[in-house]
Amino acid sequence: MSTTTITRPEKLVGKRIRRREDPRMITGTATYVDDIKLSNMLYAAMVRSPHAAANIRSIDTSKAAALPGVTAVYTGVDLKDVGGVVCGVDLPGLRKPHHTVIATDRVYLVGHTVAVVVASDRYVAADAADLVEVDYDVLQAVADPEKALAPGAPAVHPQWPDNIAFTFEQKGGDVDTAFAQADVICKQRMISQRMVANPMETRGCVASWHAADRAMTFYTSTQIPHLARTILAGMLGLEENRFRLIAPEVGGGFGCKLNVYAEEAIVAFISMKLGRPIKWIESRRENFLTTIQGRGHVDYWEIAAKRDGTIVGIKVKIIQDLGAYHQLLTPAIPTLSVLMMPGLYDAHNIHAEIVGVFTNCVPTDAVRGAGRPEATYGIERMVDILAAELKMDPAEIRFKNFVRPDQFPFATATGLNYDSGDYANTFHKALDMIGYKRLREEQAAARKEGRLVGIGISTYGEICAMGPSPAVAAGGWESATVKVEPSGKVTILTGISPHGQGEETTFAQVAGDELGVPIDDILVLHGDTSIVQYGIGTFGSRGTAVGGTALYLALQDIKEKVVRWGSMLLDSSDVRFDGGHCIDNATGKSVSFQTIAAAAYRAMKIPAHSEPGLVATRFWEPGNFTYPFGAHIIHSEVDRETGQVAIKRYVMVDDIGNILNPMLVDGQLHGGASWGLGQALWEHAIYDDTGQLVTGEFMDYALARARTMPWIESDHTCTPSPVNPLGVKGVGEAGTIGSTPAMVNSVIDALSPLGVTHVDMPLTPEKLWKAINQ
Amino acid sequence: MKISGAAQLPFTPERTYELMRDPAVLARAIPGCEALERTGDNEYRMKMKMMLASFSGAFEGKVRLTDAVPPTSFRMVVEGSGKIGFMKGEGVLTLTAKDGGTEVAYDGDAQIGGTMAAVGQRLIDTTARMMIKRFFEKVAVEE
Amino acid sequence: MTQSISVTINGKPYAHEVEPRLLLIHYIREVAGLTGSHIGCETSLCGACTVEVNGRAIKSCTMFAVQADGASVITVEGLAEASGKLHRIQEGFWNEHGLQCGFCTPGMLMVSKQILDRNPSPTEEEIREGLDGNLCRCTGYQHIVKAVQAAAKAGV
Amino acid sequence: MIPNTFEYTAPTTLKDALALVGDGGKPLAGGMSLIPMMKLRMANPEHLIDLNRIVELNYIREENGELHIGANATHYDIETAPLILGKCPLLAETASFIGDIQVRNRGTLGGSVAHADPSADFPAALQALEAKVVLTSSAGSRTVPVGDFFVDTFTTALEAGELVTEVIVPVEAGLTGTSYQKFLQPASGFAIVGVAARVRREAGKITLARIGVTGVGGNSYRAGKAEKALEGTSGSEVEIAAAAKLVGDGIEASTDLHASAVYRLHLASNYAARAIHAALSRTV
Repeated sequence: MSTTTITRPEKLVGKRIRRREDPRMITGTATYVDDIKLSNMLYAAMVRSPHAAANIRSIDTSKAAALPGVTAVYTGVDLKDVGGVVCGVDLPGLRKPHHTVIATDRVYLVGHTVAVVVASDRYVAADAADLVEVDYDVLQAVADPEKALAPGAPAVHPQWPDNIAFTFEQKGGDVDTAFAQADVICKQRMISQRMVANPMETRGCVASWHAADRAMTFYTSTQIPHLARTILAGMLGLEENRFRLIAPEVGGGFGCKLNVYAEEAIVAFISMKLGRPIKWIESRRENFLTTIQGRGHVDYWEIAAKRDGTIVGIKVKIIQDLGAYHQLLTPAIPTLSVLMMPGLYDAHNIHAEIVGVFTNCVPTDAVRGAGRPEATYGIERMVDILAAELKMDPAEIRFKNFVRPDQFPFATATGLNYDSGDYANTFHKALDMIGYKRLREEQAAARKEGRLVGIGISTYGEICAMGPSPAVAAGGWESATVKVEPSGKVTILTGISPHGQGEETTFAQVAGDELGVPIDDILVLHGDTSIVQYGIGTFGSRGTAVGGTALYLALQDIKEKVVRWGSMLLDSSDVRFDGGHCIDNATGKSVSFQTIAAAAYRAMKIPAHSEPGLVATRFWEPGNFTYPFGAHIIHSEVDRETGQVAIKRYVMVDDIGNILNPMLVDGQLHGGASWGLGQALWEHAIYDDTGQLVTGEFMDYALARARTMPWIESDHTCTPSPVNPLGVKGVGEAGTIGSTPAMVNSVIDALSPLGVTHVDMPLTPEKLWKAINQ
Repeated sequence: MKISGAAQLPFTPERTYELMRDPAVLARAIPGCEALERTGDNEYRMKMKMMLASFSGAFEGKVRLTDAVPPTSFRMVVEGSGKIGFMKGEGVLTLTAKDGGTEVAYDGDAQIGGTMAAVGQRLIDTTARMMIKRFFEKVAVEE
Repeated sequence: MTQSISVTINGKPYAHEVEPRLLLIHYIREVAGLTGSHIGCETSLCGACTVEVNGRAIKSCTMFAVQADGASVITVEGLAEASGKLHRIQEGFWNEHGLQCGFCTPGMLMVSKQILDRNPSPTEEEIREGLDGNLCRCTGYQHIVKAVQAAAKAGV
Repeated sequence: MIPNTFEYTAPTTLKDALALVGDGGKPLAGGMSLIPMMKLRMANPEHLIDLNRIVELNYIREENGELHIGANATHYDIETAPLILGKCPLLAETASFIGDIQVRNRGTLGGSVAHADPSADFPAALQALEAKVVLTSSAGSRTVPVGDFFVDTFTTALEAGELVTEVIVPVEAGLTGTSYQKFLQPASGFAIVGVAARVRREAGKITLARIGVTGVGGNSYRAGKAEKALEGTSGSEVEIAAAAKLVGDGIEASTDLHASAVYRLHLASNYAARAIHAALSRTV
């Protein structure tokens, strides 16, 4: 005990602190799933259908099985007792096809697994996979959702000839009256094309079965370790408490690893069958064909307004390409689009319809933004189209329709409750940054020279921090444990599963501030179901807002305990905890956090109503989503000769509530923007009429590259979220959602003097060249 | 992928029609054709070996000649599948007397699947054209 | 049929019997046990497997191990000094948040080294051109560009 | 993705390599096209003859007013060799457009030329330069003008048992200006259209115009009509535009996911104008 002055450590939250996970990654010593090598391990390779629709007449595995080094070959019959791929969504009337982990009599998409070979190394496994002979009776496939809805289209599932998996309708206000009384109605069909998530690390897993313990140890590249464990244990009939699932270092997820895939169950099954560890690593080619994709919308939008630009009603019909079957959340994704459809605007009359359509393609599911990019793209394009129709400035029409700060919490026509915001303020900041007025003048001058210069605006909103449990299939809470070790070192166990977002750093920042301990004394662990209490995972921009809040609450519990122990040690009832010390307010005497931790474990004496140890676990259920928003503005020029788009400037101002680490926030926004620009300009999963994915490698599927990305000027406004005590909103998807409409609006603005009002994404040079020359 | 074009052959339309439907000629003219075996009326089973730069692949497939309108048009369907994927070419050939010989106009579709579809997109068109060109060059030197 | 090769990786000699078809990346990862270099595609377009062979940055998924017989290879594990002192490029990536999931990072570091070895003070455009063979799905590249700029500055 | 098995030999002399290739071995140069195809099992050679250890094919030298470039010169070598930068800058400029750093470090001129990819960059420059390709077999060498060498899509004048051993390009007189302009496919980086222009202007008149084109059709080519239209003119904007319009004349352009035939032809003209313009600006 001492009476020395306490120097409060410098606050960590809000600082640009370099990441604590980086040393292992920049030295090449991080362990991703393919880096795991267990003794006696075998390698699996999948045999996949080259056809999108076919009956399987026969499978001959004899040549493969005879190859030296091959341990086993399995077909669907061998795995008939393994449960089907799980869809966690329930919608009224939803048709759920049973999707066996290996196709038995019919394949529904190119890449459908028909057999699996197991061999001593991956080279032999690849050789053996080539030797499996499958006799297919090729059937007609359908790959386009609108063609799938046409009468007489091939049935993806013979039992449902209309190819409709579900329909969904939502109404708010009185849309019919609003449209009937509107001065102007604009309509536009818009496509949000299929995108491939393409994390740089493909999927992969290693299963290791210990029969004597009835115990499975399972490493898989996932965003949801606990949910994956529950589902896989269920599919395999295993005991969940003996199923240890570990998400090692995960090389990017973006939603495509927010899922449980057939291959994971197959690999676990083989390990049980052979009693040996089994590894399977997806190739990039397989990733293109068999890992869920995003978007896949054909949307019919209508917007109704008064002559002064006031939006009075919005309608949308969404045709969602679901693919051949449902993965974990497939049918739920377009319902998020519906929630998001009013954007930031005070529009009370809405009508949305969804038709979920089966096609002979890989399922769509949650990919960065998941349903919200499509809706934001739609509403932001419609607002621009409306502005053009009314000959209004696209900035002015937005100001006119924004939800005002005094309207929060704001109940939307889609049933949401926007938490906080000052949309006009954020938008003003972005307009100032880019010098909007001057830029419009420059544009006018450039147009006189015949140049195609565009200014594109997107004032987007989004739904983050997934989410209240009733809104999320598996529960939307999150958990955290704070363990103070006897030495005063702090271990945090979080139920989220970061894979690049940096919570090993930001959570340590929060804990450091709360406990007044150095950041180096804090360790954040995640991703191992045997270490971490049950958690939900990382997706839907929820890590910090939901997982961080659980941590914050657990830290409060620890602080309460610390004060109890400190009071006892200081023999005072008037004690505060500050700067890593308990201080007697009367005498100024103090006791350090470390001393308290030691005392709590030594337990020579225990405070009243207390127990030894210094550990707290909290599960936090959020009361609402959070609603980040922002304004992205892109200044571009289209080459009249080639249709090539050049981005001159990109300004983004985002309001994501409080910021824990600005450097990490910018990283998320830049990365998100590379996705949104990708969707706007380059990326497209194109299936031909027979269901072949023709952009099925990096040869033809273009991602953003260093050379094609612009420099992004980024700033923030801050309206803290009242939903959680950290005041944070979420940032993982904001850049993706905000960027696409700004880019497309910019290009269409550039082409508008030529009478062009819309071009579907991606805005390839040839499409624009054709539009220019129409 | 739509493929259309025309080739000039130094025969009368009647002779051209006859040559182009003769399995012996087809076997010689279809690039990479190693064996052509009759399986029915104007239907043949075919073994092919495609060699193009470093890329090579063996295919088993069939050739079908349908919709015959002698000597002016017929439809030709060539399909094959192998380890690296499958391909299908289908088109209508129209024969017209021209410049003392016959112009054969073709109009159809070429399609590929499997691994070929993943990396072969930029080459379908050029490859299909080259194969068609080679085919007609071979037919042209028939007697 | 196997062939014997000897390769120096990060200054350490390795000798093995390998199949001719064994890709250099698999040799480095599975035989030599250095798993820092990654595999992100099979068409030589992502650059995650980039290592230096005899002073030249190459994609080790597009080279056979037998071709590296007698060569000197540097991988991400060989960037830092034996004392653990990080290379200025590693420092640059760390300080500027040039990585998120970390999967592309080893390749990014190795190509950045080549960029700076050849041009100690590149412009932003030259850095972006130099990174053209490496894909990152997380960062949007801006912080990677800043990382290379920071490393360049540290080298002056 | 894993290649099939093959036998591998890495001869150190050209003589040994020619014998092995003569026996049906598949030459492996930089491997930038071949190895990915092998990994996808689209290419399955039984015996690979690795040319990379043949030191006698690593050279760039000037002889009798020409540059002789050994087949093993990498794109990076060509991009940076002072001799090429000084005496045949078009080739260096073209090399800088190929792939990325890693590809240029490993890919070779000989490999690229022998592969004859219809979208490769070098053929455009070599056409414009009226380069010659030296083909060698155990029986001896022959020198083939590049226009005769590139026969069709992936098809060259190489006979069985022959290797590309050297490429010969002219040393440019001071009055010649050159430029390579490329419209990239956004995913693979291949040329959708690549145009190399080489022009000489003397006393205000264009006395020589050579235009090589890649990516447009199944094979690289010289745009003869455009060259003729340009020669004898002063190289005004109007004259350049008129000549550039002829670049795709008579060419059967290809269509793929990234560009239709019509668009390719348009780009060919547009990029030809850019290349001619830039080349003229580089004449003295």
